[in-house]
Amino acid sequence: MPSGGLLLQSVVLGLLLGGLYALLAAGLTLYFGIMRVVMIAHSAFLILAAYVAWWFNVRTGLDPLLSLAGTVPLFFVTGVAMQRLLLARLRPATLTMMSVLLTFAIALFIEGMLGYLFTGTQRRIQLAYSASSLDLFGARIAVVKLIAFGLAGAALLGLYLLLKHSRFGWALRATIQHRDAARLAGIDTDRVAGYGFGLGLATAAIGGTALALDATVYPSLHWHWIGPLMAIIVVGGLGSIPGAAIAAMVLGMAQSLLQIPLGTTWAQTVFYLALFATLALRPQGFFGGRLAQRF
Amino acid sequence: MHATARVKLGIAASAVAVALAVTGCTGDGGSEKPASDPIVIGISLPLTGDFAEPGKGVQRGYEAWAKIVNDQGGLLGRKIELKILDDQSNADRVVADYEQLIGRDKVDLVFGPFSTRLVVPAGRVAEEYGMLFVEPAGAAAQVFEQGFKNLFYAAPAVAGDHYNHLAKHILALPADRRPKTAAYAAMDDPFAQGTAYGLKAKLEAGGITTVVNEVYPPNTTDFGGIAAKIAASKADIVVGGSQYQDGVNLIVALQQLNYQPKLAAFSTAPTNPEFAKAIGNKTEGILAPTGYTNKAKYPSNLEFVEKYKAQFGTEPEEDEANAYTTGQVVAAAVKAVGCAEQGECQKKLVDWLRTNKVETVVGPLSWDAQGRPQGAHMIQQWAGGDIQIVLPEDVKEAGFIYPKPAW
Amino acid sequence: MTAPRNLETVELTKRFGGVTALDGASIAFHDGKINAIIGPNGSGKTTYFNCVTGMIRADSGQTTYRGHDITRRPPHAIAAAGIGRTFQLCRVFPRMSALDNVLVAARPGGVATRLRGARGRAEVARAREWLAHMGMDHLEGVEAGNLSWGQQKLLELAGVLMSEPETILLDEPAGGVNPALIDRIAALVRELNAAGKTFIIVEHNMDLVMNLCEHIVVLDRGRPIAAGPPSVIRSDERVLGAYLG
Amino acid sequence: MRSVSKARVWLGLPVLLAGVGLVLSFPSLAPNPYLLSVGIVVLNYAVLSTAWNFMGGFTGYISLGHGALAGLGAYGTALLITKAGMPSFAALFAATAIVALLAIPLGFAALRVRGASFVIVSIALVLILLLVFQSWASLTGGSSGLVVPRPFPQLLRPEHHRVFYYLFAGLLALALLCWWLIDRSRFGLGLKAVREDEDKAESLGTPTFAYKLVIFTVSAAFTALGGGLYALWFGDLDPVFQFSILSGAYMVLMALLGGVRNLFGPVLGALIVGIGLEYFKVEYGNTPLHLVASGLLLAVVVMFMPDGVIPSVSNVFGRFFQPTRASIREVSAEQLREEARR
Repeated sequence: MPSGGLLLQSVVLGLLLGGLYALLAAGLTLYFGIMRVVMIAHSAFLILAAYVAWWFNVRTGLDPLLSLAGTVPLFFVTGVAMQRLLLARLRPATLTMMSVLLTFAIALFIEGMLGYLFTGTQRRIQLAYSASSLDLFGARIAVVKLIAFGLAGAALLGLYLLLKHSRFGWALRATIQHRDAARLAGIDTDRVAGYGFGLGLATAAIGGTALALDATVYPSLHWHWIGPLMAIIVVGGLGSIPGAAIAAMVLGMAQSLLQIPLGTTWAQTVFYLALFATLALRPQGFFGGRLAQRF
Repeated sequence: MHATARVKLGIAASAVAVALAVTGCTGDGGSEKPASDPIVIGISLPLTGDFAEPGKGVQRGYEAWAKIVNDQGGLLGRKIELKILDDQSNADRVVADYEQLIGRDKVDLVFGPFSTRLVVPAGRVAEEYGMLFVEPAGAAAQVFEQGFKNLFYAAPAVAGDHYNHLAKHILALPADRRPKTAAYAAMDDPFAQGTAYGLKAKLEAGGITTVVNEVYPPNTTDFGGIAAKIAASKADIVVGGSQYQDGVNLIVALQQLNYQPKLAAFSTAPTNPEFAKAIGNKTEGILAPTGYTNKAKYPSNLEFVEKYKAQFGTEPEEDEANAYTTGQVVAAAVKAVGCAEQGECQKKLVDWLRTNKVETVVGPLSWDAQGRPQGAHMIQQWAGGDIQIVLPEDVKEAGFIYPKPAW
Repeated sequence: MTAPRNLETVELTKRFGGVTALDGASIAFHDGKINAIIGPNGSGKTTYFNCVTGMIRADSGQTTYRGHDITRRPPHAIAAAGIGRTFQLCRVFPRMSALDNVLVAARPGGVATRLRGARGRAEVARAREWLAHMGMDHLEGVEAGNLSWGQQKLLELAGVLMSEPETILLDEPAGGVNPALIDRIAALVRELNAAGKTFIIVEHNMDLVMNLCEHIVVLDRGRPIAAGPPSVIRSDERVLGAYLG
Repeated sequence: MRSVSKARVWLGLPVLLAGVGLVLSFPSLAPNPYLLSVGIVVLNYAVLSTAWNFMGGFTGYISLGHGALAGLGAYGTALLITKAGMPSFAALFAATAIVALLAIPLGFAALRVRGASFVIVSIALVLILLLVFQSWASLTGGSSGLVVPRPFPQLLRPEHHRVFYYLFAGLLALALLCWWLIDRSRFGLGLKAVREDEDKAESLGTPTFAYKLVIFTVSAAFTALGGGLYALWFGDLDPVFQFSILSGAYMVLMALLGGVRNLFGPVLGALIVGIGLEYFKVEYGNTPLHLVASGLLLAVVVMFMPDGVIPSVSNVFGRFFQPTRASIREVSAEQLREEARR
């Protein structure tokens, strides 16, 4: 039986990790909702943002969080451009499959370019507060992890408010619910889809910066993120943002707690087991709506 | 419909053209060479990919060796020519590379690549072509369990023996000072894990209880969970079977949890020049094994360090030294046997190395029947912002600090 | 009304999110008739087709075909039971030849037949017959995607007929088709009906419906509001109300 | 129609024979064992991408995880030899059978719903198997990898290559034959209907789920055979390379590039990509630019020629030789027959 201290520590770590997962999965499921696109390059952009944060820190010596001012708008524009110039041009009949390949190609391209520019060496930001931590009822919370969590939480909250309480959010949700009906209601769905894509990519920028604070990055790291993220969005129900957030917290916590008896590696399999179980038992996901049924 | 047939015809035609081009450009591979030709040495190294950094170090070591030998007139009166290919840290590639070097380019000798994972497949190619295979980097146990007859490891000790001096020292402590519990975290990599488990076996035999034993895959970046377990166990000593970045991450994660062991030993990472900066200079008391110090007084090492500095502007590290050692070992055999080409000669080189001792920059080396060197590594410790040799007693530069101060 | 029951649904309900597409639709059709389902846009006609053919799973309710429960059976099993259908916007296999489009629908036998060559003599002969019936025998080698809209409609119908259904569901057969072709399709339906096939047609073209069909069901907001022969429907006030909103 | 296929056979047969002759004589033409080993690698690619094309070509379901199935075949073969003591080739077939069986529950989870889930499962498969094979060190050797005993220990390396070259060529022939048989069967017609319009196919009575499951199993079996044979030839297995998304992606790239609807499309793709990779390595060896190049090539194929090189080229040829083809809608049966005779 693990000690109470270790248990508490794991719960704290799971919570912190789940927050980051939630933000990133929200972006991934957003693309799917809008366009039925499985955006394999999401995590590659995540790593790209992390690299930008690292590089910014190395070059300027300033806090990597400041790089957000550049990456968020940049990624937003990139997302809009990607949707309008590439994905929207694929044949609708084969969109799902071909978009997977196209975004996969983009992921390869980013990975290759990062490797070319920065080599395959693992990189880590060195901050004055890297090893600092706070005490919470005996559990230690690393300051960097707390900042990352706060960033993810704030971004997620912002996304939620935007979707629920803005006119754009209304249009976006209508587009996700029923594209044709949304068009009939006078929504320019192509435009909305483009902005939605940009929004998704902006979450990757924030997530990547948060990630860079306390983790090591290397070009091929994105493969280790895309798997859990895809599992999360399927478990949460493809296209459902609240579903993705809940699934992310549940699975992130499960991973952290399972590390105690199983070790890090086996604990990671929880994502994939949840994925297979979901598809075999409840293909529409556990929190999702009708969208997932036919995909 | 006939368009399809035409296309197929076109495809077949281009396939023929490609095949002819591929076969045609390599018509003459096997002609005999006159004795004054250079000795061509084929090497495949990971210049890109996971092992790119150490791979480049090995490359510098080989180049330094070739330059030094050539400046002194070459080997057997023949110049040394290195033919280095990049295997992208990929086992498929490394095999194709040695295949190409031996089968197509007909190199005279081969040197080994970097990392245990690449040494085994590469060693098999050399073995099946009957080539002598001296390698600078395959220290893990299984390298020597493949039944290779032509393989020699050009370094003082295999992975499991790296910590021998440390184990002896710990177990010799008086019972009241001796640590009671130990935590181990090792990368799932034959070399890194080999070092940690070598120490683990010896400490367990000496009565020190293992309270945490974690293995993580090479691509792990989040060490929070592992660190939490180690910190919760309050183990007296922590041993990390690490490469570079994972060691840094694990130490930072442990420090985030404010875990203060009496002894902390990590392989590879602490000897890296960037290490102190990477963990924010909180290095106090960290231990690491090393097979090489550029301050060693062996005659060939003095020459190596001086000429290396002249060539590259920095002091050589362990990877460079191991590569240089590989060159020295092969050169000794070539000089003694008097030949360097494919065929019968290779067998003679192997036989000579099997029964002789070679003086190198890491000291005198000799091998058992499987190619294992018969030595142990020195132990270094960080103290006051500097890393110095503390074990064994006869070569130490500073005293061993135990228990270690807080980091 | 003495003909045996053909397709029948009891309290069929389907919701999409907050929208109720079918609201407890209980409808019965009878063998050997040409039936129609009409109703304003969004009244649930196509959803009804999708539910009874198994393409969409209804939330509740029951579907029977000639007395057998088919509610939860997969679409291919429903097809095998004898119900063929066309789609609202005509759907063909665009990158397969016209002949292959028809051959796909050949009733598969056991495992051995499935592994045999697709172009068995008997099947090809039958497929050509149906193509010829549509006046398309000269186009059998053309990829379906290259055919004109009307030709695609006919091809889709030929495919459905190849599968030897007893009951045929047509979703807007006259949609986007020129008048000459509408007449042809109507003649075809009458001819097949005379040969014993039952039809259920969703259609907006009221002239066609009133001329062709013997029994008409009017859907509004997911439930039937009227049923009967054209003469009755034409004068039903509820129907008029539904259309005028 | 009949005369058309006859004409195709008459034109195609000599080309086919020439191709077969070339493949068979390559070992005698290759001047050194290295080139022979390159030939084996290309043949292996051809086998794997043809195996992938059972699923991808017929049904249009794109799997990025076939690398994992090949890895399973490889590890299965190796483990059955080392742990169960089976003879090499018996182990190969047993491993293939095991992978085929395993494909059934996998396909069940992945194919119940449409495309997107299938892709996600296929990627997840690679990642989870990588974790398992890295972590379960007591069985698989973990990151240290696994050494596969040589099936012909008495052979020297060049002869060893020669034997395996013909084994791979035989396997490729078998895979192509199967693909061709399915292509012309009613089963194949049903699968193609799934690719074109799954709902429509099902409404016409095609049991699409069962069909997809069967072809996925067949595809998995051939992939496992390819992977297992590679393990016997290569001798060293490392989970990072056996369970790599990249290897699966290369299969997709090769098949797509050559043309997924053509029997020889994947083979052509393997030839181009295999030789291209080799060339790229020689020219730009010490950079990760091969990833960039693969990514760009994949993107270009997806955006501009999703049907691959063969249809694109034949379109150009078609336009060149028959400028009237654009008006095909009104071509009569006589004209079609006329064309075929030409």
